[in-house]
Amino acid sequence: MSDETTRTLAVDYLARVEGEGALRLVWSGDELTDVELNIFEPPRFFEGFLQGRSCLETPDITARICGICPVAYQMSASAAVEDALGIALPDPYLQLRRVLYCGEWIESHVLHMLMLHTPDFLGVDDAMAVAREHGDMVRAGLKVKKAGNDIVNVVGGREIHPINVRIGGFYRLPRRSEIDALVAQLKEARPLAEAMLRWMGTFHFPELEVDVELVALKPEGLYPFIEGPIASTGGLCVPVQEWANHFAEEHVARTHALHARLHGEPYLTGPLARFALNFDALPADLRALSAELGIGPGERNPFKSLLVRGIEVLFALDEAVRILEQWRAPKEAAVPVELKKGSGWGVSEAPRGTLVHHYEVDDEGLIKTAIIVPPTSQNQLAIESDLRNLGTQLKVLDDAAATHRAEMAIRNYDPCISCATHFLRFERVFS
Amino acid sequence: MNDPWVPTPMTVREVVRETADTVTLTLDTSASPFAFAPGQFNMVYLFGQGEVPISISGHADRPDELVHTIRGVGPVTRPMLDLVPGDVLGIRGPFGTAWPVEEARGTDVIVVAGGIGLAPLRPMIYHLLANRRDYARIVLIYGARQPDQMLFVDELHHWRGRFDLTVEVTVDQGTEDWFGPVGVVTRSLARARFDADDATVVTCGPEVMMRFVVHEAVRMGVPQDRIWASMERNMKCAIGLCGHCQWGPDFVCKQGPVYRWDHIAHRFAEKEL
Amino acid sequence: MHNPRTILSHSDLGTLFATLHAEGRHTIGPTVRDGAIVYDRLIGPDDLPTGVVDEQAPGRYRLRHEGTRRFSWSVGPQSFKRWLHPPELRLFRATRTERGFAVEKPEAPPPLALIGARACELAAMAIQDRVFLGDVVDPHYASRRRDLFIVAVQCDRAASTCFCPSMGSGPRVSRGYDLSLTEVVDEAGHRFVVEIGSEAGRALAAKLPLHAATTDADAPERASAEAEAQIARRMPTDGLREKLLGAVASSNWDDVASRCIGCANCTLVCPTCFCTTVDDVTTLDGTHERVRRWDSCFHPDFSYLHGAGPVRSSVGARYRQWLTHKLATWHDQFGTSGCVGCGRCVAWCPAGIDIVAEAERLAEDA
Amino acid sequence: MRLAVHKFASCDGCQLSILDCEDELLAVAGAVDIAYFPEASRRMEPGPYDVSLVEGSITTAHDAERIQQIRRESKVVVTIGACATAGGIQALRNYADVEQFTRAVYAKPEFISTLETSTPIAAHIPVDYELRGCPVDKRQLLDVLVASLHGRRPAIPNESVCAECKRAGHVCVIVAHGTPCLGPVTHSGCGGLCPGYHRGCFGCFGPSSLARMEPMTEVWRSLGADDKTIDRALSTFHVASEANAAERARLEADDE
Ligand SMILES: Cc1cc2nc3c(=O)[nH]c(=O)nc-3n(C[C@H](O)[C@H](O)[C@H](O)COP(=O)(O)OP(=O)(O)OC[C@H]3O[C@@H](n4cnc5c(N)ncnc54)[C@H](O)[C@@H]3O)c2cc1C
Ligand code: SF4
Ligand code: SF4
Ligand code: SF4
Repeated sequence: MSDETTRTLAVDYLARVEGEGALRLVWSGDELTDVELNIFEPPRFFEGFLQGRSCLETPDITARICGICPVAYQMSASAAVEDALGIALPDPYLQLRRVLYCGEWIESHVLHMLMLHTPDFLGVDDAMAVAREHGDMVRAGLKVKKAGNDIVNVVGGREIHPINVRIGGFYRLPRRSEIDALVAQLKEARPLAEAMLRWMGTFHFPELEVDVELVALKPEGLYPFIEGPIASTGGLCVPVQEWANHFAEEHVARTHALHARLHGEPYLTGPLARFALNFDALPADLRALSAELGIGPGERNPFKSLLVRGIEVLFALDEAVRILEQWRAPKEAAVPVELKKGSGWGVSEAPRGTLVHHYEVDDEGLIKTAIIVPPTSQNQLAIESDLRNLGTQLKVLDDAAATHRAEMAIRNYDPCISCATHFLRFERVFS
Repeated sequence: MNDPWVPTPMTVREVVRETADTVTLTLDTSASPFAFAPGQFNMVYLFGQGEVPISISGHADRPDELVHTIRGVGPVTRPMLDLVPGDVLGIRGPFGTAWPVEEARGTDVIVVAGGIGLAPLRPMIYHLLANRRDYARIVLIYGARQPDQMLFVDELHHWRGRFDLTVEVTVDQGTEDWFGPVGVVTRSLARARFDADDATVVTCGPEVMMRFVVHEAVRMGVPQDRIWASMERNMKCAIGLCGHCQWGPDFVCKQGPVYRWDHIAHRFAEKEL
Repeated sequence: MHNPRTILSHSDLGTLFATLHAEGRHTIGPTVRDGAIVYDRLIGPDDLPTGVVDEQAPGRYRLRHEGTRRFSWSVGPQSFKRWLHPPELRLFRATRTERGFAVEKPEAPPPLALIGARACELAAMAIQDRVFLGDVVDPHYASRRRDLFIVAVQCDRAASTCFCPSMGSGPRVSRGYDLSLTEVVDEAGHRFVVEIGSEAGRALAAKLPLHAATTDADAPERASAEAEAQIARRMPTDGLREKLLGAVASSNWDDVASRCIGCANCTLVCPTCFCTTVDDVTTLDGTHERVRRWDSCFHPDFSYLHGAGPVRSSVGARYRQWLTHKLATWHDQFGTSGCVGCGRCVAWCPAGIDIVAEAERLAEDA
Repeated sequence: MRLAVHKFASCDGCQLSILDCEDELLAVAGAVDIAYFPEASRRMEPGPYDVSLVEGSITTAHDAERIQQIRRESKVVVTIGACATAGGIQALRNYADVEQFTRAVYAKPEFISTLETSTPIAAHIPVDYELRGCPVDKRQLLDVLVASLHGRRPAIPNESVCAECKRAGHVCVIVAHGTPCLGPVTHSGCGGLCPGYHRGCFGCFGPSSLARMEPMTEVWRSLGADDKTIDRALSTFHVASEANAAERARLEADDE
């Protein structure tokens, strides 16, 4: 312990998260007085330089906000632009976008579960160390991850920053032979994913309870990817176009990023929220498996988001197969797009939570204003709140264990700092 | 079918460090004798690294060994500096044209080399000395950038001691312990005594050097068809299939590297050909 | 060779494929993909283009639907080169042994049948034969070429980019094939006049349901005449080699360089360009592979020399290499022009630079 | 071989490419000592390193110092991706007023160390190899690792995307579809991805050294692209590379 009265825990560089962040916890005596998740990743000003660009460029440009979930950016961006231009995409295109999204969920979730989060539960540094003890599981997980990546490869062209998403549809539709090979690969990955999840179900999960409202998309009878409306455990249910009436981004002086609040309060998005709000939309076998693993719509322990991600991986594998097996290619790869003045909202479920895009475009289709609200900035307050709730647990641990536990709590959210720092307004703090 | 793309493994028997960046490797070819003509080159393959054209620098009448002198300049040649006896290189060859040992019979032979260019000329010198009576005066002019970059120092020393051979060694930049001439090879050439209209000039070195050497030789009265130069071009195959070494109508790997000057004088003058 | 012409009816095309397949061959031929006619592995006649014609101009190529013919188009972006001289090929694989290495050569490819080769394709193959089967035989080309079966097609239509007559390479298919087809569509039906060009062709023909050609017997000549009549483009071949070699210092090279992107497309689509480079790759386990792949004299590293950089560093010099090699120095190397007048380099140059126009201007210059 | 992976301003995509080598990852981890790779491991060992992969561009004063330190600690520095090799899309700020981008009130101005520019790593330190791409091609990335392991020169051919398209058998989208494409002036590495998906290349591997921009602009104009469109095409992930900047300046001068 560093001091009689003050104890500070600091992690200068958070490992196994995407991007650069730091953590600082300060106790005065028994009281946890300061919880700071510092994001020192430099800002990249995306919203700034989107102004004046063609709205048709948004899938390519905004993808570069984040290399972990580029599909999410492409999906929310194209939905927002299509909303602005008054384009209603026919079903086959929407279905194919769902498939693409399945790929990203699988890839991103397995990356997080296996390579970023599992080491915490096993008390080792990284996935390579996990592989030493549990080589079979890691190899199985990598196969599943690859299956996810290959969906994005085939439908999107490449796994990071796909090139095939376009306002109005796609550039090229997948060929039947490509689809068949993919389906076979997904089916092969399915039992591996289940085995991995069951193994993770045996981990020890520390106690913790999320005490903020949960927010996710909640379409009728469908586990959500790109379908609205936005709902919350507090009863909110509004179309995305009304986002600004209920949510607000604010600059909080003490911390260093924009925080989004729902009706003035912190809230949480992501797997736990999706699961809570859409449990009924999951197929029966996955509901049963959830019960076996001891999780259900009432689950609020963020450490168990690991298991929820596992359920979502299985869902995404099955969903991609289901769609691809009955998918019939439309005649053209995209619907016609006409540039005109407008304003539009797009929202989708990134692996880490809801991702909101809003654009105003002029009559040449050039962007006048852009607002992008990524999940990590929405979740930052909730993460800090978790850390505060962990306070008593941490107090009794020694520095190393406490630091580790706190890091682990942050990694529960798979925070994506690259996403969080696209902001226009930003500042940097050295901890 | 014998595959001309596939190298034959050969074992390094001896390694001599010539300078800081140059080694001479002797490969053992006693199992299958290796015949070549002075001036020819091989494609030398270093496992896992790549393959480069390298002239043969040993005796043409010793088929049980194959000698290469290699300057380490890039990713393939630099690791070759670290080879030790027992290591294995892949060899394809020999390729290309040879120095005019027959045509030069009975004439004065002036050998002008710059830098690593002495390596491909050494088999020629060996031949001249082994058949000394077939040739009239023999002059070797060798220029190196600095004294410590000189190849085959002992051998040069030995040759210099012979009465039947004139050796002129010059450096671009002298050092304190250098007592020899300082200056470009053309100056040594201009000073050399030989019978210009019955001489054969052979030269190998950087293109600019060869340009000046030929210019000087012609000025001194050597006929253009008695001057020979060795060219360097990018080569990936050495069998006329990859196209890289094209120089006008020629594949330097086949019609070259050794050329008679009157055949290439006009081409040599063209830029970026 | 006694060469009676016979007829294969359109509905029997499948038998042609089946017969070739029965010999263990892969059938490679034209098919429509991504808005162009490309050569690919074909399962059967359904994969062939149907009722598709092309329109070509410098830097432009479009397909259009018309009629029901299978072969009424001119050459597309690819040539059969990619099947005989593949764009990427493993030369060998080497594994480390105790002190040295052991070499393992690639497997021989399956025998191929090329379907739909036109006169210029055959001429280009004959040129590559000289390159790869000359004093040094490239075993990779040889193994693909040796067992090749060629079903040629008589052109009955030419693109605006074609200039085979001035290169003496077409449009009439006259040699270098096993079977040749001339497509005829009229009130009497859809059929092909078959000519036999080799013993292998005769043997195969014996297995096909052919019947005697009567009125159609001169269809091949008529088709070629029709195609030839459409060809206006002419390469000024008279004394061209000497003229181009004399124009080494012409300012026209700079002029064309100002329009040339330097992208290498002309060389990469040309059916006779043969240049390659090698990549040395090692896998994690230390196995080494030497991979040969198409290269181009337009790439700066093509002429890279240690210490000096590229010999041909300017685009003008690189363009000059391409054009003089094709039309002039090729004669010195292989006793023939390197151009067969297929027009691919004209159509597939994104900047629409036209080898014929450039050659004309340079020839005038000389 | 001790490997380090460092991050500067970027999206993480290029370093993620390492974790995306699912088939090879464990073998790589077995062959290479991954000493510093925060995105993947809590184990963060200090230098020296044999090979440092550097992702991202320099946008803060602190980062400008950090990269010097990395150079000192690393035998070989390989920059990976458009941000590290060319400044990335965030280099758009180099052509705008950063004040305008950052029109916010800062609580602690002394900490606001965002530079006015986003610059490539090579503008700060000597770099041994550059891997282009937004993101890098994972086969090339793997080859750099394997090549370093075996002391071989990585196979990073210097060609245009056209060469890759032609070898892959893709149909040229300019000629056959009239689609504007930057492939002819873009560095190879992606395998001709976009044309293979029927779209024009938008230059995510940046201009190749054989790029001749003027005739490329003429081709785009002939396909109906206006100068604003061309300007935008030249100002994405490689906005700060010399060839693009020069051509944009030329277009602007033409306008006046
Ligand atoms: C006929 C002939 C005989 C020769 N004889 C000898 C001899 O006896 N002794 C001797 O020492 N040398 C000799 N050389 C020269 C020798 O072949 C070269 O020094 C050697 O090829 C260098 O290869 P490298 O791979 O080590 O380095 P580099 O030449 O630096 O690079 C290897 C290859 O990488 C490619 N490359 C492309 N762009 C670049 C770039 N920007 N930077 C680096 N590489 C690039 C080139 O294709 C190059 O061939 C001879 C050359 C020829 C043609
Ligand atoms: S040079 Fe042009 S026209 Fe001649 S064969 Fe080659 S691609 Fe065809
Ligand atoms: S034109 Fe160029 S690429 Fe084609 S064969 Fe000649 S040198 Fe090779
Ligand atoms: S084609 Fe161009 S934009 Fe597309 S991936 Fe390749 S380099 Fe990037």
